[in-house]
Amino acid sequence: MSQLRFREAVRAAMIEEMERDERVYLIGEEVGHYQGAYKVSEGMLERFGERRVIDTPITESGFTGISIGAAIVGLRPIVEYMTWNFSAVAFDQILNNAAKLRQMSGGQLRVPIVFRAPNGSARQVGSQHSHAMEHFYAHIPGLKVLAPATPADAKGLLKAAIRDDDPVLFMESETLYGVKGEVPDDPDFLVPMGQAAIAREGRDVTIVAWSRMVHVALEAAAVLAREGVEAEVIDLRSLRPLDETTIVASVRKTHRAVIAYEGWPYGGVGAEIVDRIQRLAFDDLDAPVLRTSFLDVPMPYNARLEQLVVPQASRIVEQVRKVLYRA
Amino acid sequence: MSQLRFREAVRAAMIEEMERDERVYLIGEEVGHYQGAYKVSEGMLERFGERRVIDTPITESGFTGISIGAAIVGLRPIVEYMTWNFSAVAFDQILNNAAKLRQMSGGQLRVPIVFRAPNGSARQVGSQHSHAMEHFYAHIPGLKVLAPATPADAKGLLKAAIRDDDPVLFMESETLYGVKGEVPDDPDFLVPMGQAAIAREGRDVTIVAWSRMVHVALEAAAVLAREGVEAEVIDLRSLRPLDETTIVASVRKTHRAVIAYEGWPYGGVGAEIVDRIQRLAFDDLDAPVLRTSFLDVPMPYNARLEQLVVPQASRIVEQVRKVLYRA
Amino acid sequence: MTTRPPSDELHLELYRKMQLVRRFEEEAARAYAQGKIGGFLHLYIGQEAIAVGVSAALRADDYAITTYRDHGLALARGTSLRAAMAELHGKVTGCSKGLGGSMHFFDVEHGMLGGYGIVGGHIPIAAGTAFASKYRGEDRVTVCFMGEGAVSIGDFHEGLSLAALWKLPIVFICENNEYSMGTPLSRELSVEDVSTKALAYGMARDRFHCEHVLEVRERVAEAIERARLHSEPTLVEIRTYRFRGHSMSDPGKYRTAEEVEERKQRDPLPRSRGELEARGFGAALAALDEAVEAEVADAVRFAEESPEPGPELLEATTYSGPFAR
Amino acid sequence: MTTRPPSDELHLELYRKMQLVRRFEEEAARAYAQGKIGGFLHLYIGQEAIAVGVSAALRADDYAITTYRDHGLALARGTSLRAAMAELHGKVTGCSKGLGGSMHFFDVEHGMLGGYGIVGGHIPIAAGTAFASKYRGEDRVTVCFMGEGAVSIGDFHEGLSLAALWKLPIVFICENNEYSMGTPLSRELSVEDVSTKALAYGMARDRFHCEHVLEVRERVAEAIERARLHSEPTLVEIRTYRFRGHSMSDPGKYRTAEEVEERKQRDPLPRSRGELEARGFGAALAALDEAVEAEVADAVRFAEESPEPGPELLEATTYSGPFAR
Ligand SMILES: Cc1ncc(C[n+]2csc(CCOP(=O)(O)OP(=O)(O)O)c2C)c(N)n1
Ligand SMILES: Cc1ncc(C[n+]2csc(CCOP(=O)(O)OP(=O)(O)O)c2C)c(N)n1
Ligand SMILES: [Mg+2]
Ligand SMILES: [Mg+2]
Repeated sequence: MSQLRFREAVRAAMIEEMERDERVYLIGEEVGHYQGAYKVSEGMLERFGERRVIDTPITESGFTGISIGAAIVGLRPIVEYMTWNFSAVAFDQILNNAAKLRQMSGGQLRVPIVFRAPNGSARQVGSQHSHAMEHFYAHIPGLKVLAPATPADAKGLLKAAIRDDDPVLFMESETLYGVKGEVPDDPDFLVPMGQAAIAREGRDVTIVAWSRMVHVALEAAAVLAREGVEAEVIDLRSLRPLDETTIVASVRKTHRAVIAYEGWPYGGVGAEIVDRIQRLAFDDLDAPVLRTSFLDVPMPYNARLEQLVVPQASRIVEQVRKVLYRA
Repeated sequence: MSQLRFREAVRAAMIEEMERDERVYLIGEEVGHYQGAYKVSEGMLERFGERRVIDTPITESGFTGISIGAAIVGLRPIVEYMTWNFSAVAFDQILNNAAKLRQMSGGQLRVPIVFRAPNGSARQVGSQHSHAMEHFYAHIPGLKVLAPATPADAKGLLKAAIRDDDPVLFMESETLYGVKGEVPDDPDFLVPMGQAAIAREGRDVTIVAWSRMVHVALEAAAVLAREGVEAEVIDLRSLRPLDETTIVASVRKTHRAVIAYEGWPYGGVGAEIVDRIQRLAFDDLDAPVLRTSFLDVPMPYNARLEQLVVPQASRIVEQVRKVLYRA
Repeated sequence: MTTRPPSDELHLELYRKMQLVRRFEEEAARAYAQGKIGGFLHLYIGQEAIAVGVSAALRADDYAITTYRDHGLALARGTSLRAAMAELHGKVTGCSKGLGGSMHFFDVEHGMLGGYGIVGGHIPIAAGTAFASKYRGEDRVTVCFMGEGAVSIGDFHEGLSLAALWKLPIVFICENNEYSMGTPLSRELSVEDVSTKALAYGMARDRFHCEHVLEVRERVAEAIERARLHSEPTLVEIRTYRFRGHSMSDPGKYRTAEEVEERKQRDPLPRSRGELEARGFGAALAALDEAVEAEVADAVRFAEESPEPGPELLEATTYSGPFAR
Repeated sequence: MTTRPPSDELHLELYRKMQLVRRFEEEAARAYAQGKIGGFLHLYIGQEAIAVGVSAALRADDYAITTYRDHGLALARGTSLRAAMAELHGKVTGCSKGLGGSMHFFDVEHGMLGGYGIVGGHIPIAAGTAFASKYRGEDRVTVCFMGEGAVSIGDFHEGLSLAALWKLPIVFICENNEYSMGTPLSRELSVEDVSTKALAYGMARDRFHCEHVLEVRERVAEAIERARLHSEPTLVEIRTYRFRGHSMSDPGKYRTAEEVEERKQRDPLPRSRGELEARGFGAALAALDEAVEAEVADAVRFAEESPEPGPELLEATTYSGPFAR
């Protein structure tokens, strides 16, 4: 075990897998000489050289496509976007090539590739730089989408993603990069995709969250505990595959659920989880499932308005009170 | 009233609005000299000339951005994609500029623009040409998304969209273009956005559908009627804004709902509707809300497999039986 | 029987391939008209000398990638007529198991890395296969075909920018058939000479009319050598013409019958036939043609009799590993 | 007081604007360090002569659009320091009501159509404003600024392709400051001369070093005239240098202190000051500088004292009409 920050855990996963497998390389803007826009890849250029740590011009669609091309002939690229926002210009490559090439080719091809970047809100970076992009990508069959909340999960899931033969989208968070945690040193420590973790046990209500919002949900749970409400917090870790078994088991116990995440309310991963709960635990539900998400507007720059748009613990608490009919 | 095909109704809406308002123009691939890839704009070049009916090179991001630029300085473009699939290469323009410019500018700008194209499955056009793109776009605040099922609604909604000061995405369907219906001739006939229509009244179950699937839902309702089940079919017409009032009123009456549409199951508009029903009509529901959508795979070319992936009336009937606990 | 000079041998073989592609597509068109093939069908008729000539300059382990107009390239690279025709019929014996269809021929074994439906989208993919070859220190080359309609789109620019910056072993072949669906060059490009785009990237370029399959092979061989020996990309523009509509559903009203007729006079396929006849290979040609007919007929029969893919393929081809729902 | 020759008058005015931008940003940097401004802050320090020189060549009703590095252009076009500083502070009195922030300055009244955060994404938008001018038969011109980091991305290519094909009245100004974040030209572009990109579009081009604000104005005026009179686009590459990091959070380790120092020697702002001093305007300059200081101080005070935007703005700025949920 080592104490690592989230960014170091991500880096450790990449380094270990690159040491292990010559076919793995890292590509993206400023990943090399600059040491990463958020210092995630610090030191990697020195360690692996320009052949395997590759700085790109600003050509997201280009280097995404290039890496998909490299993947179908046997390499195992890790593509870093400076942030997930910029994947929007590579959307077609992800939708039409990464997700489809295996099926279009009748199963001849595999696309072992990882796309990773910070996602969601940062601090006051405004309208065009605050997207929660998992809501677009989890919709697409052929892709897998991960969103860990802790350094250990970041490392274990990223290693699993790099070893996976399918395209995996890996959501980090600028605001999590500094978070510290215990991380196993075992080079074969993997966290399997599609398994949620119980971040806090409870019996009164289930709060489902992922990535940064797990920490906010835990804050909310602490507040609720003071009111005598024991919330169970599920850290999804993986959005596609989605661990509906763990969610449903928890709701069967608590009979109530709130989903807390970054992203807009219309559709998306949050609505999918609502659907699964009402479909698979209909008779166990004592209240409608509620959500706490971004408000339904583009992200404003002003700090106070931003805080209003982004879910806070207090908003989760409110929703929990509602599903407990205590509002 | 005139008997018009769907494509003629779309054309009539464009022609009337272009006659009415000099600022409206039509732009896209093959909209002019070729008379439209699906003949929607037939005759329009001759009528309005090259200034207002503009053929483009294959540059979806380019002509999308150009039209957004033209819209913020006062024109009112209608952008035709050859199909909605190709909007994926313009995704960033729609997400980051069309939807955001008003808010980023503190409300100084408006973006009066219509994007329109055939959407969803056609027949055996395969993996990259069969997307139901509304599921990506309806997620985004700042956009409106329409998906009419009849020629009259196509005309009335498109005219409303062209007169609207916000960006509107208008979903047509290749397989609907030939469908005929009565269409009002009144040049001020508008169908307001955000109002669903009851395509068929019923008391036993609510089927919510849009675009082409309304017709399939009606087929299913006919089959169910023979079994003594009276299904109410709601033709949403507008996905964002979504007429939750009509949906909820229907479910309050029927206590059961099935949502039928093209698109993948994870998230999307379907999951959003499930969420609204369980949230707003929780106590009225006698069964979980179920959905009939594409199977969760890219679209295969083989005709039989395609039919398996695309929702058929029989699959809707099955889901209805399930919510009636008759399965 | 005396041995033929190698150049004639090659020419006969390339003639055979062109004829194979032509006759394959004519039969495909017929099957389409009979409703036995669905979806889009984009014929390559008129352009065969390009895929065939280029493929003749490639090594078997080189990579090739193209657009939805992909039958010619697959057949030129060695995909069996059976697998190709079965794919059009949506059969599981097809080169993409009937899941891809006309626009998405894949045959990895023959270095055919696919037909792609989004204009320009395959250009970075192609650059990526060249990137992989360079990464591994192999001397494989990638050839990437595109229509002239693709050169205005973003992915063309990004693919070529990166290929030039990183000196990737790739040859970009722009098949300039003067029309992008119904749009003529004049409404598509401010500079009709597509090869000038190479100047922006400092990339080597070439440009010629497709008149003879052997010339195609020779000219493109230079670019392939540049890629193989020096790991440098080239943009090659080849002017050509498609004799049929953009796809089967295109009536092609944007061109006059005279224009099409005039171009058919310059069809490289009969030109090769004529030359070979003049060199005394009449009998050989007749035998070749007959063999081609038999092969095409066999492919049609095979396709019609083949089974369809089963539903179990759907999830298994969506993910390699366990299904992610 | 005698009247000054118009050229000196102009030079003094452009000096004042450059000084205004410089001092505005220095104060913004200070406020940022104090935590009064959040998010990203990309300073334009070193490049002021470009926005100021170009704006001086524009008519008031012309359109201008740029990237996230947008303070200089807004101020050069006439946005008040108060509105600019308030925007950085996220106040409702800001030019984008505090909703946009540093990267998204908008001031429609002054023809400042915005700062955009997605590299290249604003280039088609700019072309669209030029399209609208041509559509309406107006003789307005659009200028579109971008960094050299933008020229490899798809939207650059599509925007320029269409502007050339449709002969739009636009001037594309590439501010080549040699770095795209930490990436130097050599790792970005296979051809370092950005203006060569114009060859691919058959577009007029120009290229020069930003040494003097008056030269910028003159050179760009030619391109603006080409747009205004002939509705023809131009790509102008202006070599320049930013003295600060990419944004406030960039320590700028990729350049040596000597390199930066050397470039500061060629800073056009003190050059203008020196020339004007030599021409005897010492007193006038002192007065100008003082006025600038007062204006900047006033702007800071104004920004600090202004109210924040209220939540009622959120939905009202998402849709013009009724909210669509
Ligand atoms: C991004 C995108 N936009 C539009 C289309 C529709 N489309 C398919 S082929 C085509 C014309 C392409 O012309 P060209 O590149 O010259 O190739 P050719 O068909 O002549 O071989 C168009 C517009 C598409 N497939 N992808
Ligand atoms: C599509 C996209 N990719 C990445 C980024 C992140 N990013 C912001 S500015 C920048 C560098 C731009 O450099 P350049 O165009 O030279 O402009 P400069 O900052 O030098 O003015 C990058 C990579 C972005 N904003 N958009
Ligand atoms: Mg063509
Ligand atoms: Mg730069």
